[in-house]
Amino acid sequence: MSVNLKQGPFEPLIIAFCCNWCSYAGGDLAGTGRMTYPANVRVIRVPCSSCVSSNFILRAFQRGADGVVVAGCHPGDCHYTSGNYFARRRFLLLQRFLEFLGMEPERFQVHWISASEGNRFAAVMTETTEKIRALGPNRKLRDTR
Amino acid sequence: MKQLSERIKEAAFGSLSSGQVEMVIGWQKGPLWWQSFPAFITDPGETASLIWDPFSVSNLNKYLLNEVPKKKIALFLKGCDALGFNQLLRDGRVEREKVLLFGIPCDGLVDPARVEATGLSKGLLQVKKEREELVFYYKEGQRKAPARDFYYSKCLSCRYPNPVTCDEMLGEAVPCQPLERFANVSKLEAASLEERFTYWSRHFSRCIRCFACRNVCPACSCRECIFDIAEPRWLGKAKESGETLFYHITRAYHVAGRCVDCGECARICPLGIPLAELNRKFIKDINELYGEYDAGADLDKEAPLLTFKSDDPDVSA
Amino acid sequence: MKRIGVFVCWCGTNIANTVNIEAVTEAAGKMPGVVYAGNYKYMCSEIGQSKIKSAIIREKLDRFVVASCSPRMHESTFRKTAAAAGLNPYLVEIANIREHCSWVHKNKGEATAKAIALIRAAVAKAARDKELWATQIPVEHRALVIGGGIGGIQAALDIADAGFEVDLVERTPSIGGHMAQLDKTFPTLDCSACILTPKMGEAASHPKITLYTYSEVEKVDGYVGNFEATIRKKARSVDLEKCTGCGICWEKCPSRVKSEFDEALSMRKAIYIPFPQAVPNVPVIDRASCRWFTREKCGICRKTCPAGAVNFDQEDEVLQKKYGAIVVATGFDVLDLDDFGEYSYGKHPDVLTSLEFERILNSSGPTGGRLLRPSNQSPPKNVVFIQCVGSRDKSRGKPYCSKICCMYSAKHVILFKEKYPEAQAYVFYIDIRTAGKDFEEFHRRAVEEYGALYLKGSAGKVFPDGDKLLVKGVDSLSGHALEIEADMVVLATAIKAKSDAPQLARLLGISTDTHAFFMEAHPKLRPVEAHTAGIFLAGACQGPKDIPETVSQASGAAAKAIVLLSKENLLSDPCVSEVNESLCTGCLACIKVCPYSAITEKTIEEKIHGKALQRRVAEVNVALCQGCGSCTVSCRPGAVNLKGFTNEQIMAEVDAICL
Amino acid sequence: MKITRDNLCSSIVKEIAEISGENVAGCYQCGKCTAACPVNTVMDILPHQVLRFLQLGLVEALLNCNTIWICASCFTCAGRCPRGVDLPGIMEALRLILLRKRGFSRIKAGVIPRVADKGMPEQALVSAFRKYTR
Repeated sequence: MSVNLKQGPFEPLIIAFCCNWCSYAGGDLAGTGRMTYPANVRVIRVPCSSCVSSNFILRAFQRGADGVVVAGCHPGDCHYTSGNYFARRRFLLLQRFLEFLGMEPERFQVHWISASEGNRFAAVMTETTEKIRALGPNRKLRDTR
Repeated sequence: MKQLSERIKEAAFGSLSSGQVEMVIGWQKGPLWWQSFPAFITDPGETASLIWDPFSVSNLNKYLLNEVPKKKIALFLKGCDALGFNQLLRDGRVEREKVLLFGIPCDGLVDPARVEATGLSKGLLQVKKEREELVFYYKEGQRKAPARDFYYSKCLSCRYPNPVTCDEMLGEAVPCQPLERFANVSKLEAASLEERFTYWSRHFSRCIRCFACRNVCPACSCRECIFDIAEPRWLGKAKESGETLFYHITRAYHVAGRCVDCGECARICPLGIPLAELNRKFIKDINELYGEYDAGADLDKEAPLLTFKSDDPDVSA
Repeated sequence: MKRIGVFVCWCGTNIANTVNIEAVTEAAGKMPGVVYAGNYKYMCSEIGQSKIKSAIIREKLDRFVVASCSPRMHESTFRKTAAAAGLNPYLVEIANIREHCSWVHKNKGEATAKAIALIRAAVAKAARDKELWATQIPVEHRALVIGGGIGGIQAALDIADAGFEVDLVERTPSIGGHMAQLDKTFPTLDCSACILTPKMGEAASHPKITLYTYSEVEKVDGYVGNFEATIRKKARSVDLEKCTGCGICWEKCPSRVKSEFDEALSMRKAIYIPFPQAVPNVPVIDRASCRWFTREKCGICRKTCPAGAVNFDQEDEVLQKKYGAIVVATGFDVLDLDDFGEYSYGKHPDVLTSLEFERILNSSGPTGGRLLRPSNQSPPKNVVFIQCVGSRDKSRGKPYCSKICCMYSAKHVILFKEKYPEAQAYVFYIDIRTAGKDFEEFHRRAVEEYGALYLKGSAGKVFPDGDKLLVKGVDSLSGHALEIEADMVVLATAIKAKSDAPQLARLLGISTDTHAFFMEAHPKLRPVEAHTAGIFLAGACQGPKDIPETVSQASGAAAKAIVLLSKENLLSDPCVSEVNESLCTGCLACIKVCPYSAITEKTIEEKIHGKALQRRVAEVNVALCQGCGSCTVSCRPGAVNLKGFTNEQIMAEVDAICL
Repeated sequence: MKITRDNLCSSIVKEIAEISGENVAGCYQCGKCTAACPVNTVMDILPHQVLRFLQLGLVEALLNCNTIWICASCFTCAGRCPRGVDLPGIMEALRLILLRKRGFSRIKAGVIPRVADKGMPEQALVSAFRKYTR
């Protein structure tokens, strides 16, 4: 939580859950191609977007994340054939539900980024960071302890 | 009503005395006018104490989880309970052949709070239903009022007043006149983000995390609930708005696509948090995004979160 | 208490320039459970690894974190390091502070802070790592090759020559693919059929190869070493065993349909072999156009067949077979030119695609090899070749280079000029790409020896002008807009992925790139493997390719398949799901989301209050599970957990990374 | 502009090929000739364009340009051409065609300064004769 508590202008903390086969590899490609994006983004590697539980997303918000991104293979391209199709349903419902509770929809985003889309990875992370920066800190779901 | 009570007694007596079941779960009258408690009867001689009245709201399904593995049980199901039973069945939590189901058509049950609100509760001894009216009995006499005025809101929007499943139906089917069940969800959806947040924070801030909403829910039937598990400790113990929100989001999310919309969560909540609206938001979204699905009723359809179509609506912004 | 070691890699200057190594090492040393933190210039080097090994022994480390490049790069390296030092290889975590940190951030302070957070998460995860053990899974010593073009044939031959059974599945009635359609091949001008047909024959007669022509793969289950494929042998309506290929049936058949093999430039019969050298040389009845099947009349083929081979009652046959490896060699399609109205393709018979032109040049083609204008059967004097039709066109076609057009257009020029030395060839090109052995020389021959006029630029419009075609183009070198009167126009049409490639990819569980070509596991280092273990790629299904490249890739894929098939057992990845039976409620939602049918139901017995009771729970087949973790999310109480990525671990990572 | 087979193989194109002994098809238009030419700044058609015009059969423009007269026959272009095209020979051929049409008129050898006599390519001298007869 130190990110938000330190002095100076607000710097959002973005947690990105990336599937190993597409999006994490896309992140690697962004690195290989030296495409810069804000250091606010921190990636957690998971095998598949379907392996990301809402529990982890909510937990990240509770622990101080200002935005959470889940990134997986494009629908139809899942390394595990169908994982992201399930994930797509799970996350669309979660997204709409969070909005229903009054959370800014921008805070939880899902993106499909393939292993060849390093530039897209960087662009998505940059854009997300800027959006969240504009929104300000997440106060709605975070623990106050 | 009376007739139905008699039939319940007969059914219970018959199934117990014939040895068909070892236990009957039904309702018994408590000491106060609004009290109708679950009753667990193993002696045919005690079946006379079973009742059916406008307060027999408790869903008896979940008692099966503790009782069924040991013996065969007879159970009384209202329309909403039958949906819940089907969900338990789908979740593999009950074995159909170990349960004898008596169906009870039910056009609605009385919310004691509504009786209180009208002031009719003062000196009230007993409430009975006669056709479309409630009869309130006092020392000094009786008063009548239209029954529907006192029904639980969940009953007013009930779409399955007649059980969708049972072994024997007791009583005649009742007509179904549900109010629009998504009215409140739609109203909230139309509100601004901040209004919604204020609305829910106000409600959630009162939550004491008693877990009654979970305990009563026929879709919440895990052997050990995620909220109780110590390692990993998913839900902290502290009174903390983030934790409360985690609880409510996760509870509703876990029953998404499985909630039968019986409304028990909201009814049971001691603090009056409109929990059913959370479930209905999911139901409404699922219906809109993936096609109509009625958990507990659509037995031939796959649960919406356990299937997909390749052309489902996208989630990526 | 855990004894965790953290090893920070400088990666030369790749990490050290942007991340303050000393600060990171110091911070790592203070993380919970960390008893040692060190750094070195190249952790993956021999010296770096021996530093890790000696630290494991010296500091009694029971697990460690390497902060270095992507785990996709060196996770396996450091796991081996762990094993060499006597640690279970799954007690290693990687913090990616290069690709995900030093290479993408410029501010040293920010990058250092982020590197520390990433290491903190890896340390938290490592603290919850458990020893995992790979299990042995047996290998089925048979390969499936999908696609019977030159790539599939070559792969099948190589695998079969290594002594393994191969099933070669081809969708059309004959193997041969696009190469069978070609007249000559660049840059040597060998006759395509002359070099292909011996290979086709060899494949057909090879004792280890079984051909399934007119067949399709419908379903593939299983995993590396143990695939199970469902193959549908479509009803040929002709008995493969009885037929002698005498040809009486198709001579007599009264139904005429456009020949797919001749690119619709000629007619074939309803009972037909696609081309004279077809393998097997057994006809097939195209039921959609056969009079017997459409009107229940005729039956001439059955009546005339001297071998009694025609069988109208034949039904599709569905086979299920097990394979250890799969080679995908499904080839390519030619771009549809509907969006390219400016070339008058489809409106004027003298405007052809290159593949159609190829058929016209071919002596077994619709004209018997006589190159005449389709409109009036007269010899063409001026032929305009237009390259990059749909290639390198990101608005209406494909943004990539189709790679083979420069060369085959040069070939077409030469073949045309060989037939008509006095005629003139014009070639519109954007760039000439002749990277390949003897390719540039071949192209220059077309220009210098055969006098083709190469015009740098494209043609903007082709339209009929009297009995000719007027081509409006540009020569951007001289800056002149040009008009050329042509007798024929040949369009070097882009090649594209098979239109059903995405479906096949889904069926196989492999991925496709943005253009629906199958994705290789690594563009440089693993170019013949798909991402899914045990599946290999050959030929143009992976990207535009010419024949020599396709053959090389096919042999490469075959070699990879042989490596796999020659093993008795494979070690399975131990990062699979497991069920905590005491938590499992038995709802079996996990079964529904599992893409590998790896979860089944089982009944367990347990004692409750002294009474034995049965209940159902989920069970994971570790050989089938591929470790996606979808089941873990479907499980509400968290009874299913993915080893190596447990709920506890991911949660700990979240907690640590947010600190 | 219409391009026809007749233009491409017109008699004058053939004549140029005959005089110069060069196959202009050998040129792939890399432009090195122009890049190397010391007098390209004052030419109206650049050296590589001369070849391109010939490839396209556009001889008329070449016969009317100043380039062929400005060309000093220094052979830098030919020396650097990756395709071995003798562009000075082609320039010479073009000049020759014009001169032949116009009739002979040589410069007198005595007019040539002595210094030019040493180390100068013969063809440069020859072309100088041609040029100064205009």
